[in-house]
Amino acid sequence: MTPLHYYLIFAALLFSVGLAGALMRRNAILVLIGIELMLNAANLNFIAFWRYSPTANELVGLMFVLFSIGIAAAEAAVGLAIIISIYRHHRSTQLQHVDRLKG
Amino acid sequence: MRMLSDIPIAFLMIAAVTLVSAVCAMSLRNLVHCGLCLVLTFVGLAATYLHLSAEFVGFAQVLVYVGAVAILIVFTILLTRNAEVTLSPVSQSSLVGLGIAIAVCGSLVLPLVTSPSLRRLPAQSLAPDAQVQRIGEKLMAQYVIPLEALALVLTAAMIGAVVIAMRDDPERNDPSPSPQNQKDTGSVSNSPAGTALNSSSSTSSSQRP
Amino acid sequence: METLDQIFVLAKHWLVARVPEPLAWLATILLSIGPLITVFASCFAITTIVERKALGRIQNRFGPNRVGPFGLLQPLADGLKMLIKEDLVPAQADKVVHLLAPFALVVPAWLTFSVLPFGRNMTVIDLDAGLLFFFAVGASSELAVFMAGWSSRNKYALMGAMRGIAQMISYEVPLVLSTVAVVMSVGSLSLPSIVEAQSAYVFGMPTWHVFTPWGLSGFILFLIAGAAEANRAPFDLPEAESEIIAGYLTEYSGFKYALFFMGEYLGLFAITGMGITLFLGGWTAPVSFLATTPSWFWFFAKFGAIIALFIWVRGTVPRLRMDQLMKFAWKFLVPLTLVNLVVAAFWHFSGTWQFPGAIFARWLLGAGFIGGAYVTLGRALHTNQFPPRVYAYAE
Amino acid sequence: MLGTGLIQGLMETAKNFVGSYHDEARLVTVQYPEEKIPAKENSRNFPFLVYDGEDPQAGLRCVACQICEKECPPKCIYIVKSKDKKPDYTGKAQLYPATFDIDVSVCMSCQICVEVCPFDAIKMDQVFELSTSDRFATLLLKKTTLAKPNAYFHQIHPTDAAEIDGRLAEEKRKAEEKAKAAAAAKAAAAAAATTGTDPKAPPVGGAAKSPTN
Repeated sequence: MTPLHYYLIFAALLFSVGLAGALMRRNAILVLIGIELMLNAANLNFIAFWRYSPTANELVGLMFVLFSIGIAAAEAAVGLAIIISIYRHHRSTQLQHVDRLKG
Repeated sequence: MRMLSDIPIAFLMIAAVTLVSAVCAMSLRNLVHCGLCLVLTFVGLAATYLHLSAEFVGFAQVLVYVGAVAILIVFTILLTRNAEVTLSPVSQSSLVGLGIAIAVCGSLVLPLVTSPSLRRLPAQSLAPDAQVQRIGEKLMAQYVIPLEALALVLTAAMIGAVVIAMRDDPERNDPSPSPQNQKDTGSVSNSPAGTALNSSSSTSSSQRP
Repeated sequence: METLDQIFVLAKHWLVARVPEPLAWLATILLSIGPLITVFASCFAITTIVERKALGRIQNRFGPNRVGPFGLLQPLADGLKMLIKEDLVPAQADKVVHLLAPFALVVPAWLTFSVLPFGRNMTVIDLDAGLLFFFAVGASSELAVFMAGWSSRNKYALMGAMRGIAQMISYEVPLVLSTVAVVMSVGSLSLPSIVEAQSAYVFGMPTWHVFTPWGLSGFILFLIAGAAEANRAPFDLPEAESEIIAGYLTEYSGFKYALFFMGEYLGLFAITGMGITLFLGGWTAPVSFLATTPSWFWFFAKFGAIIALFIWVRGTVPRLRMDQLMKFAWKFLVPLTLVNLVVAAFWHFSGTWQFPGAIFARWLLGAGFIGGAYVTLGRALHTNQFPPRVYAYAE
Repeated sequence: MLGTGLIQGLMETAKNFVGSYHDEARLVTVQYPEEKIPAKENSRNFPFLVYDGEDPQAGLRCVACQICEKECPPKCIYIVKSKDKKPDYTGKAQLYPATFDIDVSVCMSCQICVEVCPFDAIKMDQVFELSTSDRFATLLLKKTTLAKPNAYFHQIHPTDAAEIDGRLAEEKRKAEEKAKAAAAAKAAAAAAATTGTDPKAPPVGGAAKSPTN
């Protein structure tokens, strides 16, 4: 059985890739993709801890991940809708262009 | 030396594929390729969940993310005319971001590797029975309030997304063209498909300098 | 009779016993994948020829009868032609994504078969959440359609891909909702247990879900939504020849086009297989005294019947326009599946009625409720049509 | 109610499907290479030369007047006159074409050559299976392949053939009559010359009513 910290390191790496993407890239959609990656990394942690927890039959971690996936889908939908309306208003999704306009 | 069968080959392969596609999703120049690499990341994560014998979550992950969120992201890329825009190289201010990310990664991984407590935790050998039946019972019994709240959140998000992204038809509600439309030089045609059509046909990069 | 029913399972165990121990797990996997692929690839070949001949007969002509006796070797000829044809890739196309698209469609299509129960304990993987796996894998076909449409850098392809995705997404909702009724009444997502729930016989008649009011309407809704999901018959707008050349398949030729073609047919087979498992009692025999006959025979008999129905509908119903397609999905199918869910709940909870005419009362109430919803939704679908045309100069 | 139209449609196609198996009249397809629809009388493809009698070259009606060559819009007819003459159906010595080529790949079967031909020598054929493997050689039909007997002409265009044959026979009869009259006049003149040997004696009214010109 793979020991628990393999999954935790994997989740940490995934989280930092998402964070790096969100911080480094200019495009709003890529920032949102970065956020999705961070969310998924967190989900992975939950499932890893659920799998190795003595009270796994309580399904607590699993439930948390189900709700987190639901919320993430809602968040992605609203985030992308905002990006589209920003684009329609400012004609570009580059984040530095957005904050310069007073709109 | 660790025995060959002791190293978790399957897990390492899945993790490698997922991490590589995650890095690609963040760094590729063509945005649609980023979206497709993101899909590969989601599939890799679903494989990890299956590896952790959480079947239901793995399939839910594929259904929700690969089936819906990925299509949403790809549609947004097309609707905001980013399909064939080559993205700018890494600028100076973003190196600070990279620094922060590496710091965070270090702060996460270091305690993991050094802390003695994790190695002592006995690995849960038998897989907990995450039967769909039990998940259903728990959802309906213990977690029924969060479930209803989630339903409300999803409905609100759906309606919110539609309201935000809906195009207010200038002709229909107020005949006098609103200032925002006069300023538009190339007025974007109405239907989203039309916009996507323009995006694939317009070769010009984004109109900003 | 028992051996005939389990003939394939016994053959597999016998063969696996032959294989040396370390490779046994590989043998079991291959021995369940191999027959599955050969059976459904030949089903694909047979369906293409049967479809063209049946469509011919519907239109008072013969259908292909040149290649081989009565045209039976036509699929061989088509396959060979597809292999030999030059595989053009447009210069502007995004080569990698253009190449990956057909595989992104065919691989999930094959995966969906791994969960379907073809006969008594003849399921490749008996998953606890089999139905969820089926829809999770089925949902990735939209992505393949997008990859195909976008990567060929062709306006018609992009339009076709947009239409295809819009259609698939909006018809996935009624498809999943109509299966929720079955899951609610059976109480499990695992397909063999769903078939088990339908295998009882009440004085000769099988207790298939299709013999309940919500089951019958659920089955019809499932087939309609499934036809749209597999881009079949009246819903084949995305690659309609007369509309936008071949939609997202415009820039594909040769082997990749054959892969797409096979992917679509496999999608159709998967939907048919799932429809049989959920509503027509999977591999159970239609009458009690036939129960001893081989179970897989009944699966493929029903399979042929439903494929014939799809071909028949394809020969009859004209293609739907895009707005009709969308309106039909959201304004008719989705509300009707929700009503179907309510009736399924009513059927489930009214199971305990003991008075003599209970079964007819339940049937009457259920069917009446669905019929009423069907008529009102149907009428609502046509109210805001165009106002009646007035001919000013007609006498 | 929604769906009744669909049911009627399905019943219709089912009737077609079942009907196509038990009464063959429903199936309209003609299995082309094996069965062929008889060509309509007025259908036409490429021209052909008509000849009377047995010998294709001698009986050719064509007198190489080259009107059709000049009239042909795409200029696909090529005629070379012969040096000597041969008697035509009325016995009058006429020229005949040494070579008469039609480039079938150029001909658009517009039937102008048939309309302008004063001798009904060229008619439209109904043969359409002329595909060949090479592009040039066999698509240039020579005089030998073009010449077809009048009987064939009767077979494909019966009404035209009959009407033309009637006309030709009638002309032939008139020509023979004229020849007979000329022969009789010549015989009378020869008789008069032998009896009176006086050159001035005018021919006695007894000569046959020879035409003036």
